[in-house]
Amino acid sequence: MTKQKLAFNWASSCGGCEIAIFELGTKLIELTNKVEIVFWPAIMDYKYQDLEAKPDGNIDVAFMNGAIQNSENEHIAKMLRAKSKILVAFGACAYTGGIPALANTTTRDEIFTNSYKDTPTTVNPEKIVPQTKVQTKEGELTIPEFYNTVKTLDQVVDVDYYVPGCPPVGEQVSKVITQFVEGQLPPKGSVLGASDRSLCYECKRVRDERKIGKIVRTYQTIPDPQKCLLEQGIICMGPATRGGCGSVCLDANMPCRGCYGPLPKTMDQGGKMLSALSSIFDAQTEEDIQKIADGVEDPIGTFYRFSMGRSLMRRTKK
Amino acid sequence: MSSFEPKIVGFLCKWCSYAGADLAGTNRLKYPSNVSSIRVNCSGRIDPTLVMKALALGADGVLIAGCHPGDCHYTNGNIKTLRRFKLLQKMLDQFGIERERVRLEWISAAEGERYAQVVRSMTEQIRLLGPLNWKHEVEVTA
Amino acid sequence: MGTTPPKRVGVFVCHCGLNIAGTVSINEVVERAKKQAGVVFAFDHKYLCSEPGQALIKDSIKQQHLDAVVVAACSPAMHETTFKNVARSAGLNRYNCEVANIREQGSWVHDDREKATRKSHIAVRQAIEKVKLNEALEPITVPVTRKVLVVGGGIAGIRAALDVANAGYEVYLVEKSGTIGGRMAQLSETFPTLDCSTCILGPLMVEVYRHPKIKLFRLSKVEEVKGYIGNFKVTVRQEPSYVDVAKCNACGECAKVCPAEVPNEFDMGLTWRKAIYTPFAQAVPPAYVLDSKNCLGLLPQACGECEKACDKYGTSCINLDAWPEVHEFEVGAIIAATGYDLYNAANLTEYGYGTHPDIMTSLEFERMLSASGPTSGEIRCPSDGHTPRDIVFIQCAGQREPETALPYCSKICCMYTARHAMMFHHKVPEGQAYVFYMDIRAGGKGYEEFVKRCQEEKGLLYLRGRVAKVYEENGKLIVKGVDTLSGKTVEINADLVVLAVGMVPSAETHELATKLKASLDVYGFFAEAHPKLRPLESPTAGIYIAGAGHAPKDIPDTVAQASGAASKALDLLSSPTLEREPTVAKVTGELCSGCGICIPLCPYTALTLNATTKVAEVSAALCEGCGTCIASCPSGALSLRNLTDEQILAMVEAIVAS
Amino acid sequence: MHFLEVLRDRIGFERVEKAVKAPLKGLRVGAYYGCLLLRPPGEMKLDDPNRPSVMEDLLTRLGCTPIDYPARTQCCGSYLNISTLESEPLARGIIESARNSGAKVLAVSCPLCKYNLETGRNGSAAEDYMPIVYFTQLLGLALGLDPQQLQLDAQKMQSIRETQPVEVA
Repeated sequence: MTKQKLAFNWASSCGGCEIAIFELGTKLIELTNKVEIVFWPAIMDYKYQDLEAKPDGNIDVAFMNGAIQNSENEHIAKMLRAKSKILVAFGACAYTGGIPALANTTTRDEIFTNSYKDTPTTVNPEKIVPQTKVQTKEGELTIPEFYNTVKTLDQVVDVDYYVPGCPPVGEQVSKVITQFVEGQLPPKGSVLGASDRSLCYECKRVRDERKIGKIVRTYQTIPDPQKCLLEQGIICMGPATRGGCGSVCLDANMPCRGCYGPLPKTMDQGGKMLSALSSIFDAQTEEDIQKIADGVEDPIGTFYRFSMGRSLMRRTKK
Repeated sequence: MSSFEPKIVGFLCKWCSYAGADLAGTNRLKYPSNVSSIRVNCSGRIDPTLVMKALALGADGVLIAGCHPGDCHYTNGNIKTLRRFKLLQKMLDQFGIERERVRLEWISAAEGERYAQVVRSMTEQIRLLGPLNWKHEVEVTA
Repeated sequence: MGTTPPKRVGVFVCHCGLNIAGTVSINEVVERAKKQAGVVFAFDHKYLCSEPGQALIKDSIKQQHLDAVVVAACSPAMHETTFKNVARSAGLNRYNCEVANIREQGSWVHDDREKATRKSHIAVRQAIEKVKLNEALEPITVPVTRKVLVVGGGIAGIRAALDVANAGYEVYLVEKSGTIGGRMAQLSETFPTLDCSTCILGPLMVEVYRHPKIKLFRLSKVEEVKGYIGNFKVTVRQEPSYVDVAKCNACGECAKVCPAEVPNEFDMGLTWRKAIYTPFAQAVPPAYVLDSKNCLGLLPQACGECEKACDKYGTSCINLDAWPEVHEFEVGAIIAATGYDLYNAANLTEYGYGTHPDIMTSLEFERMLSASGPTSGEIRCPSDGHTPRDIVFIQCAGQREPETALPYCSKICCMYTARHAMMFHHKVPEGQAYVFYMDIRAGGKGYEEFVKRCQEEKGLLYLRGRVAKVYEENGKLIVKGVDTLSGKTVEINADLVVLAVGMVPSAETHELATKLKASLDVYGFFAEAHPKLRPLESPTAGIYIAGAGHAPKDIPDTVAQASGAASKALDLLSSPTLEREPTVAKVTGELCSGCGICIPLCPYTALTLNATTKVAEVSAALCEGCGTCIASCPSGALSLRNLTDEQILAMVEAIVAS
Repeated sequence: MHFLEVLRDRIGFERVEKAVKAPLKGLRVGAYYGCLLLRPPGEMKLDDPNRPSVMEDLLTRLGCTPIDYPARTQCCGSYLNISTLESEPLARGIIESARNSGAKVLAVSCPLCKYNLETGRNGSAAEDYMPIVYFTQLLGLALGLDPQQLQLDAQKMQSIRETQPVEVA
């Protein structure tokens, strides 16, 4: 039987998803007996030309991680889409925008000004910011265009499956890949390697009374490792986040940050969490309610840490 | 700008605010036609994501109206709305959405004039702010 | 729903004469409706609520094979039920009918024809989108416990209890004090007929006591009320009277020896009573009561004089080791008749109540008029017992005073003050009575005539105006006021000043309301479901209200409302089951992660977490369908039947898309 | 915020008392409130509009004997007074009421009251001449200031006090 052709690629990403694949460890070797990896720039020396050279639909399954933050990301996404039978948005960035999409709370100009002018470590007397085209004596040099609004993979190309997580946890990754290798696949558009229920369903912590009198931030306390973090005033995204990660953060006595993304029947992870959280504020008067609400620093960063790209509002108004 | 007619979605609780809006009608009070109401059992039914969805879909403003604190037909659904609203308001500030665009008001079944007043002021304020046009906001600045 | 073929929707637009057609272009609304996806038929009519109008809808449903209808007319508050019934009579499920409000929130509030029409179109579109997604639902039927709880043993409670009991249903009557009778028992006469209050009340009290269908819990409080209409679970805590009612022959030996003396609340503190006492002559049950708060030593038994005396001369019916009892029972309906207290006259510093014994409230004066009262019906000044010559009645004392006291009018003061003044004149013919009034409000059968009669009594002077100040100057009470008719300030040296202070909800009202989850109005009286059309019901299903706990009332109104509330309760009890709105919350188990956020939010404890499945469950019978749990559910596992997020969004789109 | 409130709520009357050097023993003072301190009650909220006690409380601390009299919260008619003299009987009534109750001096807080009551004093016989002073003047006196500084008729004040047995503080 012919080996399946797999491809891995990254867009605007930290590389964590690549590492996640290495979590397969020796399984990876066994895997290569079943599949042929035809494109994986992060690991081996592939050129985009190699990809371009391939006939359309030549790749069986392509895993793309990272968000779409510049024209290069988009270009490769489109190319990979064309060359692959199945395109998988792999990891939080590709699926929901991830950390890069928090750039949508600002603008290209602000980012440039900050990175190329204002940061104390920058020496840039001419105040040069990246230009997509520059004329040099060697000729015209171009770099990709930096987008003002970061997008998820499926906002630029058609996506077949999603694998959430920042990064997806090892055992889920191997499950997913075997799923593909063995070809037992759910309907297009499904989320793989995650539970359809929220993290609370698998959370071992004990719950007592659902109410919050005061918001506490993780650096302000050492939470009781047995008790639900919400009830200790710590914002845990668990209720609004897909399970399946094995609640690794909670085991480290840290709250869920929401990297596994929104639940199947919800429109917006952050909004849902906001509603759930505020609903159990232990306050009756406007003043008291305001006091607790004020305890929530940076709502967007808290509720959309990983899902800004897939949120209802998607960016802030500037 | 003055020709711009804001599209405002009004979520009205059926016991107080919707009845208040009806009373405005019975009293033949006049107010702008920009708010179209959706009758819900309780303002507590209104989930912040519904508000954001409305804005994302193209509404220029959203009005949530319920019974005065203490008068809620379901004892304190309106207080739960208030809790959600306070935090939502804080987040909408971050999204750059002007406070005039999303309002929570207590309007009793007896306050027809108050309903008319709220609609008048809200329509005027949003007219001055101009269209929100969120789709455009997201697409064009891409 | 995805598999089923799309609904064939019919739209019917009402002209409501010119009410709608006057500002809305009906034709345009109809034409635009026809263009909407799913709409197969649209038509208009001058009056859809009329017989022919209803017939049009009914026939069209049949002829056009409609699956759903939208009626664009007045507010759903007006005719939703009417049209839903029409739809049902034509074989549709009542939830396949939606009403678009194009009158109250359309034609009546907009002048601009074009805008009004546009908004009406939006309303119609919303209704179309909603009805397309409505699921066909049948009402939820729940069993009814055919018993009634009546809280409060005043005239309202008594009347309601008797009406229900006489109809053959069991009644639990809960009264906080040692006897039933309430305020009415304290009155000497009643206006406008001047019959003796206890003479007409007494027989009813006895009837209650003897009635086989009425279980009377006196010295009792409602501790807890669980459940919902038709199925309330009630817990009542009853303090012991320490006296065996069956044995006690009210000989009074116990009281003779009782060393503890306390102000007698029945006489508004104008007399003293013992710690073991009988509230008043006609008290029901006719037995002595020991009030444990003032007894000089129950447990550990320190005094016990009464017990000894009773064993010696009486029927040894006293048992000082009695304990409170807790009664638990189920009822289908609850009638709240908690009655009124008096506004605290001491707050009205301008009238000096509390600074001088001869400044009293009307109810204190009432006791003095009563043959069973502190002075056995003679009018005396509490200070030194002399018979007053000049007496000043101040009406609206602390009433119609939005700034400082009660903003409202207590309704009965004009009447009883007239009566008081008249009684005074009968008892002290040589005396002079002055009545300060703002307006005379004597609406009621025979009331105006009665007041006129009193005013014509000689030695009785009505002064239209407010009293600014009552103070003592060298031994005399000076009443400083103004007579707005003559425009002069008046100063009266009075022997006795009587303040007609207002009625406020009794202390128990708020407490009971919280337990019943029944809402109160701004003044703390029970709120009614509708001020005009449902004055006997609380907004909370299964709770009915009667008497002055609802608003200041005179006796006839109270009795009328009590009988009304009783018949409402009987209406509910008349069938063994009742139907409830099926538009309640529902959980999709496979989506729920049992995070439990929703559980504490439900005011009706309709949500529970199933220990084994770890997911939330809704009790359809308890759920009122407010939807606050749905908004809070972070998994989208909860939804509200026929008002789902999808439906709301479809309506939102209808608004922003137009 | 009225000076009386400062004294009562910020400084506290007991501290005022501690500062008193010359207690005004035997000085029978009728506090006159008029409208300035009390009305409209909703706005002023300084004291019970019908049964105020703030001035009496202060005067007691100064060693005076406050006299309760019915007219102490009655209107002095000041605004009538600007055009007509209708206020005179009112003012006279107030002084009468105070005198009948045994007050020897009236303490006021409002210049219009002072002016009015003084007109109300017109034509009253020398022996029942009733000084009308600001409560602050009495405060100053008690704190040991010199009557001249306080614009007070030293003799008069003294004579009033001499009518009472004065314990030396």
